[in-house]
Amino acid sequence: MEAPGTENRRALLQAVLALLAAGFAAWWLPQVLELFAVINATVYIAMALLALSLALVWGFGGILCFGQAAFFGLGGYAYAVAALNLPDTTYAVPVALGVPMLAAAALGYVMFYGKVSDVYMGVITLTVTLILFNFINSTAGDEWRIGAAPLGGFNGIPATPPLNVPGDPGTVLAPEQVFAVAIGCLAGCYAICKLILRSHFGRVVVAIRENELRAALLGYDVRLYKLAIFAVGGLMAGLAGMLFANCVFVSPTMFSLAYSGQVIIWVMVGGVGTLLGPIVGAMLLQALTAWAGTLPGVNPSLILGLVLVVAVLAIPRGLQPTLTTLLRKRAP
Amino acid sequence: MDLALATGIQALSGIATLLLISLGLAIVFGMMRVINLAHGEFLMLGAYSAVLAVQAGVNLWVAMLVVAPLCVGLLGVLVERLVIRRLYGRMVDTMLATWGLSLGLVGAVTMVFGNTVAGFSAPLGSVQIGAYSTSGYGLFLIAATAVLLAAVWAVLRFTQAGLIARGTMQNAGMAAALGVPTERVYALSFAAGAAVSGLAGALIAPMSGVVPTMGTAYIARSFITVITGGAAMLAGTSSAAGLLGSVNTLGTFATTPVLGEVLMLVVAIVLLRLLPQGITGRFFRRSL
Amino acid sequence: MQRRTLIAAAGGLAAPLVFRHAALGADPIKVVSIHDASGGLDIYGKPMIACVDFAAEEINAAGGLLGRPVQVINYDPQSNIQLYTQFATQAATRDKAAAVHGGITSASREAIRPVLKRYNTLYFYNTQYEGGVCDRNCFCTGSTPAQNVQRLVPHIMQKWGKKVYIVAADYNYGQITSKWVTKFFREGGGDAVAVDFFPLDVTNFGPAIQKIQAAKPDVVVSALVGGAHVSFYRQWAAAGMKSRIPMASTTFGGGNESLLLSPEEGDGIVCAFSYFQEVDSPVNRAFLDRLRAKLGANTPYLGGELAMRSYVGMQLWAEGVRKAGSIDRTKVIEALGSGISVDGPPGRTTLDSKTNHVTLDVYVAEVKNRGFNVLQHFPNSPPSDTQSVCDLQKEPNANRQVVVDVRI
Amino acid sequence: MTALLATEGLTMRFGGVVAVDNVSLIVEERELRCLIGPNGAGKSTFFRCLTGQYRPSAGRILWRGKDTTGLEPHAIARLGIGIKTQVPSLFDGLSAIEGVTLAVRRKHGEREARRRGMVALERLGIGALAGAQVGLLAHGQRQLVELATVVAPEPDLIILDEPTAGMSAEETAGTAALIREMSRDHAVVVVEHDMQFIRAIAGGITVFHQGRVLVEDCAAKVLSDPRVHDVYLGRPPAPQVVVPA
Repeated sequence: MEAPGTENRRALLQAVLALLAAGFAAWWLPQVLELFAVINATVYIAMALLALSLALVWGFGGILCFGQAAFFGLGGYAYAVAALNLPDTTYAVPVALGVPMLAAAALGYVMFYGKVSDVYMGVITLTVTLILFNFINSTAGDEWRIGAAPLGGFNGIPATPPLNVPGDPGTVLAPEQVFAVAIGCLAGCYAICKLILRSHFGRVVVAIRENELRAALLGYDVRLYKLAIFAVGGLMAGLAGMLFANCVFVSPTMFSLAYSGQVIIWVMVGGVGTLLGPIVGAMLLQALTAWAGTLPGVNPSLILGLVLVVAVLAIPRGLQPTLTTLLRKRAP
Repeated sequence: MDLALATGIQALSGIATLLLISLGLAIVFGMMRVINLAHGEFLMLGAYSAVLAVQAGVNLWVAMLVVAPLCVGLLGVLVERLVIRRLYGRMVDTMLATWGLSLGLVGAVTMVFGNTVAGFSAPLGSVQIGAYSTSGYGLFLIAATAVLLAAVWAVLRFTQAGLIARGTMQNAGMAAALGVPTERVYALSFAAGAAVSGLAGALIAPMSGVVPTMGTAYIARSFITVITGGAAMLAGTSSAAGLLGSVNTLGTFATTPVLGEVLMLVVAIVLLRLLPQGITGRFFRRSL
Repeated sequence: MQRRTLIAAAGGLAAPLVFRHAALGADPIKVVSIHDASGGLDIYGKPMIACVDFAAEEINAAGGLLGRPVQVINYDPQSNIQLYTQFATQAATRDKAAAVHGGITSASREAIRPVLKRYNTLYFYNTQYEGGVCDRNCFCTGSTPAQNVQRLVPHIMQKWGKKVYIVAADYNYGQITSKWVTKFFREGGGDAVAVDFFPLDVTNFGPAIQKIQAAKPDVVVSALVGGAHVSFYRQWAAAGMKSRIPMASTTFGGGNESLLLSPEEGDGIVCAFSYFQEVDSPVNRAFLDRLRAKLGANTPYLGGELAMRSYVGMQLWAEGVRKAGSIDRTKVIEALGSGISVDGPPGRTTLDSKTNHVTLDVYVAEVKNRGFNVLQHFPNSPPSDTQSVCDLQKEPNANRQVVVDVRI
Repeated sequence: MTALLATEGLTMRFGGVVAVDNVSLIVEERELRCLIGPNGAGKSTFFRCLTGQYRPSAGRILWRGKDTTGLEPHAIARLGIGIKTQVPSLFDGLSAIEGVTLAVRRKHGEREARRRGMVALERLGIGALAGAQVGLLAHGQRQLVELATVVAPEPDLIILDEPTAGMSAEETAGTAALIREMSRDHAVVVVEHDMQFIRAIAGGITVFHQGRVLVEDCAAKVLSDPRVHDVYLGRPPAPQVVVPA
């Protein structure tokens, strides 16, 4: 068991490594891939970030949230509305992060201070996502607008202005630059998660996942810690929503059951309780679904469904931990 | 006056539909603490088997009341043997496994039958209530749900099998100690839950389009109804269906269908927050 | 629009169903067609795809364009708007298509129109819609409310009465069309008793039918869209309302709904489109024979104008290329702007240079045992609604959809 | 001098059943008190009222004179009370030292907390287990780790619910010695029904019977009181015999 010093250094090293790898990919990939693949890769990265947010909340906070898509959608819509109303879309970014974080804090307060057991928590988060989906779906009328931004209901907001170079509203980021921003966000959030989990706050959150009563009896306000980690997860999901708004566009489907379910499958297959697993899991499964989409006559959801059933039965702890234990066994 | 009567009928049929689609899930959840997220697809397969049976010339009523529950019940046994049996006690894993199953079933049916809206028109024509006419089939649906609920209650309450099932539900360990083959009880109750879902799917088929993805519209509502209902299987689900069903229908009357739906969901959340153990966590505690 | 699954959305790299025609030597002119072949909107998409392919085949049979064959690349967005955006980007950036024909719901049009403008790819939207798109790069060849609703409303007011109850799909098509219906009823001295909007995945219309009965209108007008909404007509008939309150629709028939419902459920509904398969003209009959000759058993039923407008849209584009003598976007737009017209099965279709919309013939018909019986014919109806809000001559780089201010 | 901990008329009802009936009890600074009584006498319910796991139906709990009735468990712990539950509740996924460090970390920096954690483990003779994952330890070792976790932050009052449950004879004796040593600088309240253990630590004793305090005195008197024997053997207690001082 190394002394804490080395543990912290190892986490710092991993965080820096992640940032370096991201920098390299952000510079090199756009030159290699053609434009269409770059845009698609940005979607994959936004989804991986959404998976990372759930990995943090579920894997480490022990909170199985069926409605992570709610904060994903809120992030996207908050960005779209703010970007349409503000001259420089750079100001829309704090709005796109703040709204989902506050929403997560509010929902967290209702659940954690209400002493709700985890099955009911799953139902409440699922229900909130459904409410948002139904509500946004019914805002097609032109009385539903916030400032200059029509909510557009089922149509979504296709005319969302993309991010522009901060301070210079004129020049809009090209898809390659959005791709670089996305990779930066993913690596940044991964590094932040690593540092959070090394901090005292992160240790208490993990301890709470291990044994909520013992943590309370040591004087830690369990509800506050869970609410905080849930809000951080909400913020990261909102960031993923903002990136999604920049490479596809914002529509009620962001709140749909499909997204909530998808992200749980990715984290589950990737490995609950790890950070890298869900990221890799998200990218692999999206590629698998895309490839399955091209097969004539084969329905992608059939393949995804089978993958999930097999994953639950065969590798309950998920891909990454199973792989690491395999590797460790083989290593001398 | 007859507007009130017609609205009442409409509210009743809203409650009946909600109860019908939730009953199968309640049996499985109530009995085995298993949350079957493929429940929506069991409804869909019930509808499809009824439609196919009718197209194959089987009488409409036989198709709905016999063929559909039989097919989906068999599927239930298969699913329980292959998947659910390995995951007892692991609630989250069962949720995820059945979610995968749901995706798989939707994919399979879409591949085989495509997306077109099959289905058959509702029998029993229309019925006149004062100045309003409503579909006779709607009334039949209300009656059918009542009969089905009474049947399940009677089986659980009066028959030997029902007693064994309730015993296993209360305390599987003790039941096993008394020589009850709990494995078989779980298999049969899962199959029974699936059969009821198949029947429900077939009964609602004439009123709504039969499409591979029809399950998703129902899974969330039945999931919320069962959980809000709380531990007691029948009493909980019926009281929750009664409350949520009427809120949804009356909301739809007063405002728009969307707000009716949102209103119902908000009521469910408030209920879950005030009664963390569901309705029967506090009221009708000792009932079935 | 059943479950709009992300599963499909993450697709994007769908292999194009390439329609190759080897007869002509030179490299083919690529035309991308984006229509839903699966999901809730496949009832509209499949016939449109068949007609686009058929049009290309006829063009190639007549020697292609500028000596080069036309190659149609079909993408299926599976009734999911995310995939529309991704396929439009793929068509513009990877396939470098000469033109894109696609989009069924107004939502999917608004998803790809900005993308195709940003990547300078010519766009044809061949479906009837709510009007008001003012974009030099986008040609709307379907009918708009000023053409179809303006003919439908007087017909049903004269036939059934002045009080209308409107049920519409809850997105911009349904919102705007219901305003037009109300406007024309008011102009005829009638009024809209009430308007109900339904999201696309609603299947339970019980309460709505009850409300309609309570309001006691003279006629119900439906602007419902998609597979799930078909159950409205089924529940309407089940409640025995067919005989009590007549119904008209601005969308029924566009997606072969008449085939999905039994005659008792569908007969008698009155619609207005710029084409019906039962239009009695020699050009139409000849076209149908050629189509059946080619597709045989799986010839789709061309109910409503969607499929036919896709066929005519391809011909208008071809005409533009021939006149411009090149497939360069700006040249073709100028050629199309100089007023091109095509005589086809639905009659004469003339491009209006002010709005990039079309003047076309409109027919009013009623559903009769799974088909249509044409009642009235209005030749040369101009797109007056869009003309009142958009003038591309004065404002060439306009790029928006103007919601026509329908003063109710 | 106000008492460290005092309960006034504390009552806890579950529906019709009165588990704790109007109990008033006082614990002084650095006092060693045992709460004993047959199973179902209300000891554990009383314990859970003290730790905030239950909110009492009536009566008050005072901590150094301040009313703390109905506080959440974490607020009670922050007053300076170390709590060991009947069923050992530990961080199974973490190592022993990580768990103990966490207990102290609320008041000290990372390095200082780790140092105090090691001291607490060594004091209980399980320094060697510092790196071991708690979930994999034997039952007796887990009890010791939990004791270390509770003692490490130097609380003013330690309350233990059946600390020797499932322990061997010499482990029980060892724990008794530990508790005596702990009570030199912390007040300790032990809920127990193991007679040998109580005799070994020999603190003040309060006997619970059917939710009420039957007897409260020093160890010697209580253990020889006939009523205590009756209560333990299930017989109704004989009327109180006044033994001249």
